[in-house]
Amino acid sequence: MNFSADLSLALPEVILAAGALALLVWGAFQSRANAVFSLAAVALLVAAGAAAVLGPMGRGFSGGLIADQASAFAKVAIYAASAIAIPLGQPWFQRRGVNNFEFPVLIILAALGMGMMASAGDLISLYIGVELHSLALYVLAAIHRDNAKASEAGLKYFVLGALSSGLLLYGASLIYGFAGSTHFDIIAQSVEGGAGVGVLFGLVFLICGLAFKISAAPFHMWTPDVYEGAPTPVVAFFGAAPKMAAMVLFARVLAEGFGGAADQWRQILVIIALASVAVGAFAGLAQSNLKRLWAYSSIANIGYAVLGLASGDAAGIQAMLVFMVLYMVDVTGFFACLAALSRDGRPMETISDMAGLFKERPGIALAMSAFSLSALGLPPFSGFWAKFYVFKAAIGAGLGVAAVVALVGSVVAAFYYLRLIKVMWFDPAAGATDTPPLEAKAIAIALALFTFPVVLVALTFIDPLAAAAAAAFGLA
Amino acid sequence: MALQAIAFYLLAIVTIGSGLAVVSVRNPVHSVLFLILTFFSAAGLFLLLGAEFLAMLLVVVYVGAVAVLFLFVVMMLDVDFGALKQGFARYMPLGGLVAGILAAEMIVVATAVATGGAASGPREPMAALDGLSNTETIGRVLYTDYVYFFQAAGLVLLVAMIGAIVLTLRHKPGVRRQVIADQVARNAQNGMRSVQIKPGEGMGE
Amino acid sequence: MTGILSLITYAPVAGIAAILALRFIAPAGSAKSADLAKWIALVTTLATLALSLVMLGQFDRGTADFQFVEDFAWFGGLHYRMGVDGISVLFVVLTAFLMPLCIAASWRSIEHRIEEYLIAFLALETLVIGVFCALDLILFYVFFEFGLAPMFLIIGVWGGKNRVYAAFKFFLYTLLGSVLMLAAVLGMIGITGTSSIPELMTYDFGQEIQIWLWLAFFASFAVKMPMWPVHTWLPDAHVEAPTAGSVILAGVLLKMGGYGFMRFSLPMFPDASAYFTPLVFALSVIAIVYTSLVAFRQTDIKKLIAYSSVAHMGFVTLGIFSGNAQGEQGAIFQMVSHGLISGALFLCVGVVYDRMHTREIAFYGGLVNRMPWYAAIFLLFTMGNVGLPGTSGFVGEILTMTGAYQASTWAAIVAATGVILSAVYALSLYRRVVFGELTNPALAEIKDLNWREVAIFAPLILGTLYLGIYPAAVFDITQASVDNLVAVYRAATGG
Amino acid sequence: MTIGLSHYLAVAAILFTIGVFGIFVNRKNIIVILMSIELILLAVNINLVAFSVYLHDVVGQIFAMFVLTVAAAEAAVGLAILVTFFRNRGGIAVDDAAVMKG
Amino acid sequence: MTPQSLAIILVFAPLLGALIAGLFGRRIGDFASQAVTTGLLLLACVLSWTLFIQWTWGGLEAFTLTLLPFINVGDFQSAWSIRIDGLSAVMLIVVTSVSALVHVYSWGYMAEDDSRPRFFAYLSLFTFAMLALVTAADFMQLFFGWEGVGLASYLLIGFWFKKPTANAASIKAFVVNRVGDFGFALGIITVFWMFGTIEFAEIFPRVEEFAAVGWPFAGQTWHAMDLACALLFVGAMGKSAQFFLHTWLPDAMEGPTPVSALIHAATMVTAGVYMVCLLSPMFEYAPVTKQIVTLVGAVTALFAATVGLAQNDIKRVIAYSTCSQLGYMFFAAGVGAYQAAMFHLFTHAFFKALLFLGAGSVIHGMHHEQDMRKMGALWKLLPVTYAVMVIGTLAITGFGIPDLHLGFAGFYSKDTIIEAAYAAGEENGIAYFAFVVGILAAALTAYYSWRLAFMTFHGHAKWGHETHDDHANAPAQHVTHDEPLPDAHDQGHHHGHTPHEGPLVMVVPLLLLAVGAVAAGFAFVEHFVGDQRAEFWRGAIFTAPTNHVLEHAHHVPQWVLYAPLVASMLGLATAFYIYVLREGLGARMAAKEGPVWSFLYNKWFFDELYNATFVRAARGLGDLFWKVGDQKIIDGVGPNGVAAVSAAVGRRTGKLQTGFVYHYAFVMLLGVAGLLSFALFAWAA
Repeated sequence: MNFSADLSLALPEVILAAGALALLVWGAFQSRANAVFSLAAVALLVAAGAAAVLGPMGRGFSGGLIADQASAFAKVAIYAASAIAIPLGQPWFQRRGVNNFEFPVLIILAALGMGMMASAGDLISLYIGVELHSLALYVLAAIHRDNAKASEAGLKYFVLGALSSGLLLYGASLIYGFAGSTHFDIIAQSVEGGAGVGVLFGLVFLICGLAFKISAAPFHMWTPDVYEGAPTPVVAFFGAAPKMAAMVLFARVLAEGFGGAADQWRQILVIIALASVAVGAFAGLAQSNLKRLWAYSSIANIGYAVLGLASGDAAGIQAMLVFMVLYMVDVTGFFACLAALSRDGRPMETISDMAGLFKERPGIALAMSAFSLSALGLPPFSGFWAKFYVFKAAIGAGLGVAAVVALVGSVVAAFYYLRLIKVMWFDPAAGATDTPPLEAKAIAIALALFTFPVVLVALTFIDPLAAAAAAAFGLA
Repeated sequence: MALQAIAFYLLAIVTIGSGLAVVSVRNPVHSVLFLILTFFSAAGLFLLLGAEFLAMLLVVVYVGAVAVLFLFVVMMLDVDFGALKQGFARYMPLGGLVAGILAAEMIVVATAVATGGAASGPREPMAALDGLSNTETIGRVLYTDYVYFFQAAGLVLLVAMIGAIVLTLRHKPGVRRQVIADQVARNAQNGMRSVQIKPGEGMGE
Repeated sequence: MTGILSLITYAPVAGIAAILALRFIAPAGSAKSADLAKWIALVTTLATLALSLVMLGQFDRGTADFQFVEDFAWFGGLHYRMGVDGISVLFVVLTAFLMPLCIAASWRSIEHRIEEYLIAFLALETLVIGVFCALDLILFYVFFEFGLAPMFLIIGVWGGKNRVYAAFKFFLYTLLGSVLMLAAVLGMIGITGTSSIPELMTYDFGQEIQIWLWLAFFASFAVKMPMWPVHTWLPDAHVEAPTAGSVILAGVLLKMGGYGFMRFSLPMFPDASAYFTPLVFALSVIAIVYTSLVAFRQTDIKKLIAYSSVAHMGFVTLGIFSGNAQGEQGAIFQMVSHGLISGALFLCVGVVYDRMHTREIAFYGGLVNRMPWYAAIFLLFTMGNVGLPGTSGFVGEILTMTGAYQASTWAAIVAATGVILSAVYALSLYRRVVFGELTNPALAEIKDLNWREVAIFAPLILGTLYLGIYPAAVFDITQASVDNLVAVYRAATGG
Repeated sequence: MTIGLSHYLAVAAILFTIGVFGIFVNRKNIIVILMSIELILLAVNINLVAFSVYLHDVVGQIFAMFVLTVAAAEAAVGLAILVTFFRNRGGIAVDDAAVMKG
Repeated sequence: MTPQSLAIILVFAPLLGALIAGLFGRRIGDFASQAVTTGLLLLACVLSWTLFIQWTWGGLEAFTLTLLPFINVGDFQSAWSIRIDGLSAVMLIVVTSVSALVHVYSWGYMAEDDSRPRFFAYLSLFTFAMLALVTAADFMQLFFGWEGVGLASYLLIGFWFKKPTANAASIKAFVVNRVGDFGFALGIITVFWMFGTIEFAEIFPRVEEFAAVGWPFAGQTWHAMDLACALLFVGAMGKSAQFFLHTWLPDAMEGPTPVSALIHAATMVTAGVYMVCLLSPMFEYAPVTKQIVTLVGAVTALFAATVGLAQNDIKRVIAYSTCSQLGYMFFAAGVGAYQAAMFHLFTHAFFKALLFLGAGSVIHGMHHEQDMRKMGALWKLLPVTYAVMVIGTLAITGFGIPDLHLGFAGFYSKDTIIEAAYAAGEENGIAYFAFVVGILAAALTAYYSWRLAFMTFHGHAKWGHETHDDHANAPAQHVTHDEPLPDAHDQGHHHGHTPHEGPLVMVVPLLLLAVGAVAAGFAFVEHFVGDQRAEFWRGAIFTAPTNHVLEHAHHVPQWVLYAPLVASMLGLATAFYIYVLREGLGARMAAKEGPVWSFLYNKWFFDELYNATFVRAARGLGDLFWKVGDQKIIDGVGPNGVAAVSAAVGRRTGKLQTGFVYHYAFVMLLGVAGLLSFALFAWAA
């Protein structure tokens, strides 16, 4: 393969990289981000998404970049989530007097890194992708720099993120050393006839590092603090796109690199999944801050996604992909709701802030209820279908007991979602809220409509695409 | 071979010892200095392995840039070191135990190489490739097969740059800065204003 | 007539849309909007009832096959598949029958958020009817579970003092049961590759796996029924729910459990059903005796009736798992009849609650002096609850006991004590509320039923008596399907 | 006694552990934590280079190079965040960074 | 008109009346309601007699009309139908005659009540249910009627709903009957699974198949027919107030007196006897159950008679007498003399209704005073009542001359029963016991019946002045109840009024019933139990080929024939001595409160026993299950417990989230170390 062919595979990345640089220059001169700037950033992401779908498929850069159904699927989802984050965040910061044109640029660079993760076919591109998006996220977490909580969030995220990178790297180095290569396909060959202890040891480190990125227990500790401290639109972004990227990467590493050791890593994943579900379900019970609450919710939900992955077959990966897409909608939507709400200029972040919201803001309250019910897994909201896929795959793969445990966990978690709904619907109003900004409200309601009823139609399209994407990983 | 062994042990001990010092000395400035020492001795280990380019890189990048940056920040933040004394002890036993287990496990695996199994590669350290130097070899591979990563790494640095700026750059209100856009946008219409001043009123705003 | 089931199911959604559209005519929450919304809801539910009666008229009684089947491929191998047979068709009609009464019963008693209330009820109607029509496991599950949401809101928003506890208990209890069912459903799809209920009804699961699947389904349906000892959510839910909520809860929602047993447990896991019959029988007869005694000691009218519901559901499970025609028919009949009678009893409570805003038995007494019509109607339904022949309550009880007798005489004996105990608690309730001197001065001016209330009760009275005297009307409809069910079950278990 | 691959790996493992240990036993100063992270990355680099040499495969060294690059970037970002934190809190004690918990 | 249409009209006429009076009573007024119900009932009565005459002398064939399917599930086939045969024809005239007379009587008796339409509706409803019961062709309709009369009884006992005692009594009646139904229902179900059908016409021919078959029930194997019959008999015990399940009947006297006459004397309580006779084909093959029936009947006859000795409430005395007479009927059936049982049922209906209505007349005359201790010397003021009461008393004591074959109605039927018992007693100890009890109870019956008559009509007038002091401290004072006076015009002052005879509508039924009490035995003895019995019953009552009890009963020794007469004369003499010759002796005996008297006065302490066991147990268990079972254990361990534990775990987990980075790192490290160790141990092996 020649260089230009390789480059055409990397078209989305090229678009984003070039675009980010261009925006940077534009921003430096303009110094004040406005709607056009944001729009341009969104357009860039849309273009990259189109390139991912329409561009050629194959492997380039000596296996470091893979463009296939899976990467296209993941990239579209990632870019879409990133694209939503820009109009959600830019005005939000503007209203708080933080006027960084760097916000869209960082989002785009993060999206670029996530795209690389989704396309990674090599431990090095894996690492660089992870670092590219992580560094952007560290900065984004702390971007509200005059806010003490935000900088604490950024610091915690950074310290622990760096530690996890270290774990991941150490694992990568072991794998490289014991399998003899950084390419997934070569690693796969060496694992074929049963992996040695060294490789598996490396794999465990690698799994630990990636588990941190998806905030699976016991590597979840950063999540509640960062979610609470980081600016709400950034959390909307945090909760969605990076998790998708990390999950796809996870799937690719395990499926393409360690397909031969599936029996081994499945056990680890089941442990991680159940631990996540348990932590997410129980710890969420004691929360009063909605962002923290939703952080625990995301931990639990990631547990389900990991359970899908743990199935270790194409159905499991498909389930994971569908789950992640639907979950991204939920989490983005929910934080969009939070971004839309304030009372006397102060953000509304605790459960008690939401008292009587249904009377005050029926639209947003309905949207939040929809997201809560969806996260709870009540049919026919999207969250149910997500769980449906995951548990079907898990049970199909013989993980019945784990599935039942996880399902029971979802009942425990149901309590806190219900508590939120209860507060919004049953309790008397706590006072007038400010008029919600249009963009956040529009995003929230549009996404709420997706969770139900649009999802019932949308799934007919997502299902085959996810199936094709899963097939690309080459597992049975 | 003996010389090599002596050199290895010397460097290894210094690396580990100074590494330990980094995390245990009380004064952060000393920590930074020990960090530099660690890097130097690690570079020595790289040289011992024949990876001279990486060794140089370590010294140049780390000692020259990163460690200095640390030192700079430590100095700049003007931390009251006296206040940062307590702590450390309570989690030592359990933490040490877990860390010990971890280290033991990792070493066990490292020695798994000796039992053959996984690392099927040659036992001998690599000689110069096809008569090329270590640096040349790296250069050939880096700019061809790994150009994609190379560019991506550049983006990582870009992000770090943007991040550092966006987080720390302050526009002091009292300081006038050059605003290029304003200068470019300046034209005759808004550049000057003609005012009719009536007698006795002055330039009332 | 293909499509009529979807039409019936989603007809209430049209009502929801209409109520939402009211916003353009009158501001939400205004008296005008509320009035219009009530009429819309009433007309919608009546139209649904009319449609369901048309469907019943077209229903072919001679076959055990599913009728009015609709089938569209959906995603992930799922199908949108609807259809009814003799077992489910009556529940559709029962739901459609009770809904207009619920709307009418709420006409004056709900004072705030009326539009939302009506929307919740219409949504509930769609979901409940959907449960009985669904012929795809997942579709069934969707309807089954989604129904929790409107009921949660109905209890939680329009309920009594302790509504939050009750709503949560209701939701979480049932959710816990049904997630286990979900696991089983997914397992079945995994094993068979299909989610079609008719196909699964003929699929032969292995004995070992049947046990697990049966248990999982049992967890869900037992909570829903509810069976002892997972019944404690029901009294709380009933006490707190508004009148119409109780009506629909007792009248229809509980029936989903019994329906589920007949639709899933028996035909799909016959071996496991036979294996677990002693367990079910034991729980059923415990429920009958235990909850009857508990009911006897209640001080809250609604709680008493709620506990009596648990006892009556004990007869249903007894009948279902006896695995013979008498038991099954009796169970179906008991469910239909309980839908009418317990619904009516809760309405009776609602009548006095609307007037006095208390459900304490001790508060009342001597109502007959001021409310002779009320007393008469309450008496009729009390007698129905007692299982007096001539009311529909009797037929189900005697048939389920007959059915159970064949499987276990002990079960029939203990169940028969329920015949005594039901008289004890029901009559003592009636005596304490209705008979005696009117001593409480607060009741001195209490008014007898008005025309609206009489009109609500009239269909229930007619239904109770009609089915009590001519139960064959029900058996004619259910016969073919029940015979088929029994035959399949017998063949599978070698009975 | 010849020095083999496992010797280097052992050194890396110990260094790695020291780095990890440094993160969680340190309650004084966040900068030390950042330095611990550098130690971890150094350990990884030793691993990579050693493997690279013994595998006769230069990719390990290239990987190490990227690690170095990224580590530098990471240090920059980390210190930048630390600076913002310091500006908000007026200190960099680890115990300061515990406003959010639960 | 064909007999079929006659039957339809006669069965549904009361229902029509009940519906009209019940639903539109307030609209059409008291008079119209009374007229409609009474008129329709009289029509039914006439039609019943028409049918009965056709049956007895017109050679009418037994037939069954099927009106509508009722329950049709598999083999469980039941239909609404009207079965006319010897048994039902007899019952039809008993029910409609007494009912019609009671309707008429109530015009006068209830004249002061303000909810007469309701009363007449209930009466007619009861009559309909009773007719449905006696014309049932299968067990389901039988059960329908069975429970329907129970409902009507419940309503009528509690007719004065303001009286707490009436409400309690009505519930007690219903619940105790339900205890009987517990057995009855199980019996029906047993029969169904035995025969695969519940229709009499299909069951009876096949009974012999099960004569020697075992049947599993409650973990044991039983003789099939014995089991089925025993269970069914439990139902009969409840409805007919037999020993153990008798407690409701005396309390049922809380209802208006005409109700007692109709339901608790003449018709409903005899339903149990009717059922046993109807099911004679089954009982004939249930030897053990027959023994039980005999024993229970005999014990009840004796027990109720003893309790009757000490009661002061005029209606309660009659109620216990009813109980006792029902005992006679049962042991007659038990020994195989079903015809005799039916015959006694038939005659008893007349004289017991007469006694009740007579008592009602007294009560009415005394302005709703029921305590006999406050009566006396009424014979002059209530001459007609006195006359009919004496006739009734003579009838119930079975007065008659054996050798002449001449006597009051009770003489024929009761003596036949005693003779049958003696005849059966030759081979059967229990039957012999029944025979002895029969004689003994006859003496007691005579005593308490005459005691009633003497206390009420003879001696000194104890009304018109305050007599309460005499017995103010009597232990069971509360047992005597007054009927309430809805119109308060003379409430509390009725002692000052002179007792008076009732209006014509009350007197005429008394006279008609008196005719029955005199002549019913004489007129029908040959048909029921005499030589024409086979022709009369025409298979409606089945007797096994080995059953010759009635044959033998006609050939018993002379002393057996005279024994009842002597016994009743003794009773009469004792009563006369205590209450007329030595007036006041009875009161003094009672005042001593001796143990025997207390035992009898308190009805063998049955109510106390049941209260202490069943009622308290139900309350206690109910509370236990509710407060401990449901609230503490199920909710405490279940939802609330799980919720509390979850919340605690949640808080604990939250506490782990300390906010310190080094803790977070440590947890991560633990995770790594844990997973590595797991990997090492799980995979390296």
